[in-house]
Amino acid sequence: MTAITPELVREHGLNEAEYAKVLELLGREPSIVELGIFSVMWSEHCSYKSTRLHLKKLPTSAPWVIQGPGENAGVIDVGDDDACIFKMESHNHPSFIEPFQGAATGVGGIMRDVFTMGARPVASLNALRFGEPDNAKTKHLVSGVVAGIGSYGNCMGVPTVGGETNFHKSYNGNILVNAMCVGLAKKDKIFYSAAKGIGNPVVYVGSKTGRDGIHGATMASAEFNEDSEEKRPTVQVGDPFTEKLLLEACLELMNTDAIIAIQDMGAAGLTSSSAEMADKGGSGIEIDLDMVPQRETNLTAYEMMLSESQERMLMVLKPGREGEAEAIFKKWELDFAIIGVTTDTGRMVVKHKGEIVADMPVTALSDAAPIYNRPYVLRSPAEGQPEFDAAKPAMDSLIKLLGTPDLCSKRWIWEQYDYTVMGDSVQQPGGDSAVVRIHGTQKGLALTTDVTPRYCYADPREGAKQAVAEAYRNISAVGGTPLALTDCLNFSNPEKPEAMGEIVAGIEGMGEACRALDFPIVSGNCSLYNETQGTGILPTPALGGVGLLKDISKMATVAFKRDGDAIVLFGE
Amino acid sequence: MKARVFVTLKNGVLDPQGKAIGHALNNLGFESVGEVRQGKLIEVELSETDEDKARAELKDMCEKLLANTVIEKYEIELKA
Amino acid sequence: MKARVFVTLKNGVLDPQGKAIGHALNNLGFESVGEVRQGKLIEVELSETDEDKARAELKDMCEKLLANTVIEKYEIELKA
Amino acid sequence: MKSAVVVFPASNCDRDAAVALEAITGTKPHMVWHGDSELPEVDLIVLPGGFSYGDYLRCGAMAGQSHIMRAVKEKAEAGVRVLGICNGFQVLTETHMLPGVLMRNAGLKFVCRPQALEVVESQSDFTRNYEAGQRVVFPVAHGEGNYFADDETLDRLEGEGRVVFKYAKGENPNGSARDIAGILNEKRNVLGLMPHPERVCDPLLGGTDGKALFEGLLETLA
Ligand SMILES: Nc1ncnc2c1ncn2[C@@H]1O[C@H](COP(=O)(O)OP(=O)(O)O)[C@@H](O)[C@H]1O
Repeated sequence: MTAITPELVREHGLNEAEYAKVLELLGREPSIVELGIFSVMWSEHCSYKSTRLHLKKLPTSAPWVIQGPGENAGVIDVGDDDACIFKMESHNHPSFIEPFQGAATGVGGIMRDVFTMGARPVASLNALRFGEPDNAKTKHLVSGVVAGIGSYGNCMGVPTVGGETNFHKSYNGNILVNAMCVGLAKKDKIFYSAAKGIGNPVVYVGSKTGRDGIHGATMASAEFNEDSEEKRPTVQVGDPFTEKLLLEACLELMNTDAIIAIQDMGAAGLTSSSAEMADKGGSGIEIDLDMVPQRETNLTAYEMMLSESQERMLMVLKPGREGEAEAIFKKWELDFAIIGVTTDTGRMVVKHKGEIVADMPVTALSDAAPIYNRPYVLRSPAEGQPEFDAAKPAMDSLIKLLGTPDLCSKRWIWEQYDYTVMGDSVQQPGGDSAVVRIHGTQKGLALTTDVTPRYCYADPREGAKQAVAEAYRNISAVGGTPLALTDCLNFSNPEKPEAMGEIVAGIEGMGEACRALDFPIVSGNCSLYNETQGTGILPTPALGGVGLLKDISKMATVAFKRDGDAIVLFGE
Repeated sequence: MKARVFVTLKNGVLDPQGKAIGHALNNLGFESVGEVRQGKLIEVELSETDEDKARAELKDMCEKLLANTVIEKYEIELKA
Repeated sequence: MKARVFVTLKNGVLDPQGKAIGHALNNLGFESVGEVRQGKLIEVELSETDEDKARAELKDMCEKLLANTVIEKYEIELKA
Repeated sequence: MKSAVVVFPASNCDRDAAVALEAITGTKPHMVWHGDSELPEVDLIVLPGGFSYGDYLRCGAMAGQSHIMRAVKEKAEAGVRVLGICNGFQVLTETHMLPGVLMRNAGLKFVCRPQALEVVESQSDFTRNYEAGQRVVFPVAHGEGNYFADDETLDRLEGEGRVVFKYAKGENPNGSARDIAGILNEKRNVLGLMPHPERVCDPLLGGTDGKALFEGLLETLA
């Protein structure tokens, strides 16, 4: 038994009050595995402890919203039997350390979120923020990130149809890589993650588990690591080939009615997927780690529960349907293992080598997770002078503007992405929104990502409103009806009142604009602590918007069509 | 002087390429094949003639460019 | 038994990747770097214990899959 | 005209090819799994684009070893038309059904763009509905389309009228030898090309220049 010292607790990111709560919930000292589980489930990333209170201020419903935030992705009704499933997610830190693999696995993760709900991914977008172009690292980061996104998306055969790219010194040491995936499913064929029922088999599919990306505490890691000569990497290598097989196998199984619940293993893989599925199903879950397919020898229970190996899924099947499901995964040459069962105990029980290594109430990981109302100060809009001089000839300013990295052509980026695969990209990169035809129909989805961090820096509230409005306009400009948004809230350290103020103002501003436009937020994620050496990034609440064109033959594009056509400017 | 630099994934890091190659070799009937790992082989011609200096320089190249030591390790082999 | 297979481009076949690496190294200030070529290193674990048999098998793997002999050559290194 | 589209693990233009074939020929193609060892009786076999086996090791290398490719080879020898697009072209060179290899793009980057081509040769079942010298635009989307063969092979290909498509002068996207975009085998029943004709069969997708290829096949094989 590993002794749980205060130091170990701190290294797991739990403060004193949080650890006291753990002791109270368990009624005893946790095992090291349990400590690891609490550590990830109560992390900012999984629990949204700094933002949960404020996220409630966002509008999330509308008559066309089928599923708002809370599932793997949001779902909206796009007419007839069609549902559109989409989400955006950040992969900032890994992409800074290893731009190619970090960005690639970011794309892989968001695609799993979408196809785990039964959708075939039909489009990807990416919102990127880099440091100054002449910063020594920027070039390497840009080319690595773009190549990584391309490599994963292209191999998956999902067109990458749009995005945005900005450069600013505040991202020199902390780039932002936000990937959005959009999928389509039939309305009556949407899959959720609630592990309902008792005695149903819990099934693991996809790749084997290895020692990938186990953050946790350095000390605990050292103790549990066999080969200490190599520091354990915290960046995963993506395997788009396996993910493509996983996509096809999942969709094939979803054509049957064998699945009760399904969830991808994202951050904190087995831990968060099993805990969240049990929580949503109001059930308990028991898993036996000896059954988990393993890539390496001597994996400990701690490592298996915290591993972030990619390209894995957890499902609950109807009893008796295991054989049918297994045959499909075998055909696609993927691992398939029954690793547990749903129970009525309301507890999450983890066994390893015949011993119980964790046994805790499921609600301890969800409802009981900490929520903070962190102190914040709302600052007044930044003072400053515009850089351009109105007295100068307009042409000079225009030429200067066109030469800025934010406004220059992004063709160099999108030409590295296959934006024509799947044969439905009816409006390709370069316009206000991308338009992807709903396969086999005359309908199209208008897709865009937007936020202008400079505005958000000048005034977090107005900047966030502007981002919502811009997404709305970009969709309208191609002839789409704006329907819903996903978001990726990239901010700095919530423990600093100034930064927390940016978060609060940003969320409130977004909420206000969304309500005014009837443009709800149906999914999203928060990425906090984006700072280097005490300096935060510009507040960057990135938005991904989805709209519908009922008839793509009426689509508008940016290109001027004919000599002699009138040019009209409208709006204020 | 000529050098060979081998850049491979660290132990424990998933190697999708190696995995797929191993699979394919098994399917081709090479049953004695176990784990396969794929890495890079970089051959470098150096005008430097001092072996120690060359080795130090190559190490520097690996750290700066040839390998990303977050996930990769490297090995240097010199031939006179 | 463990084997290393080196797959490299034949002489005369252009290697843009190697060239790009060489360029990047020069730009980083490694002036003594001349030509750079990039190839593949494939590490194979074999249950075969007879060295001659293993070598023959590896040769077969190279011809069938590991190298495309139109542009690539290969070299096999065995470690007991 | 009956056709088949072979599906390898991580093929991803199989649907695109099937949609184009059905739209033009009026018949749904058979989708054939890579692990099968037999092909249905068809007039045309399509090896679609994608990243078979993740493009690991070398593009098309592992797909080239699949069961179904033995059957494809036999059919090709018996005269059945075979069309390899993008990854399909790579598979055809890896199985030596077409000479040469497709190497990494000279620019080292994946490139996706509408690409101007010159139809060099209209004397084939695949290009009979084009005119020699005609300029067409097909999208390219590949990371390894840089065609390479020794000079002797290149001379032979050109001399025998087997270079069917070339990238338009000055617009070579990948460093391909002699701007080669697509070639025929000796018997002229197997075509491999990097650009995607199946992605330009619908006016909404930026053109219909690819239609003539499938229509030509339909006229030959109907
Ligand atoms: N990272 C990226 N990935 C894909 N497409 C991008 C990316 N960055 C920019 N684009 C595309 O380039 C075009 C111009 O982008 P942007 O300058 O943001 O346009 P706008 O200012 O009109 O919104 C858009 O079509 C956009 O989708």
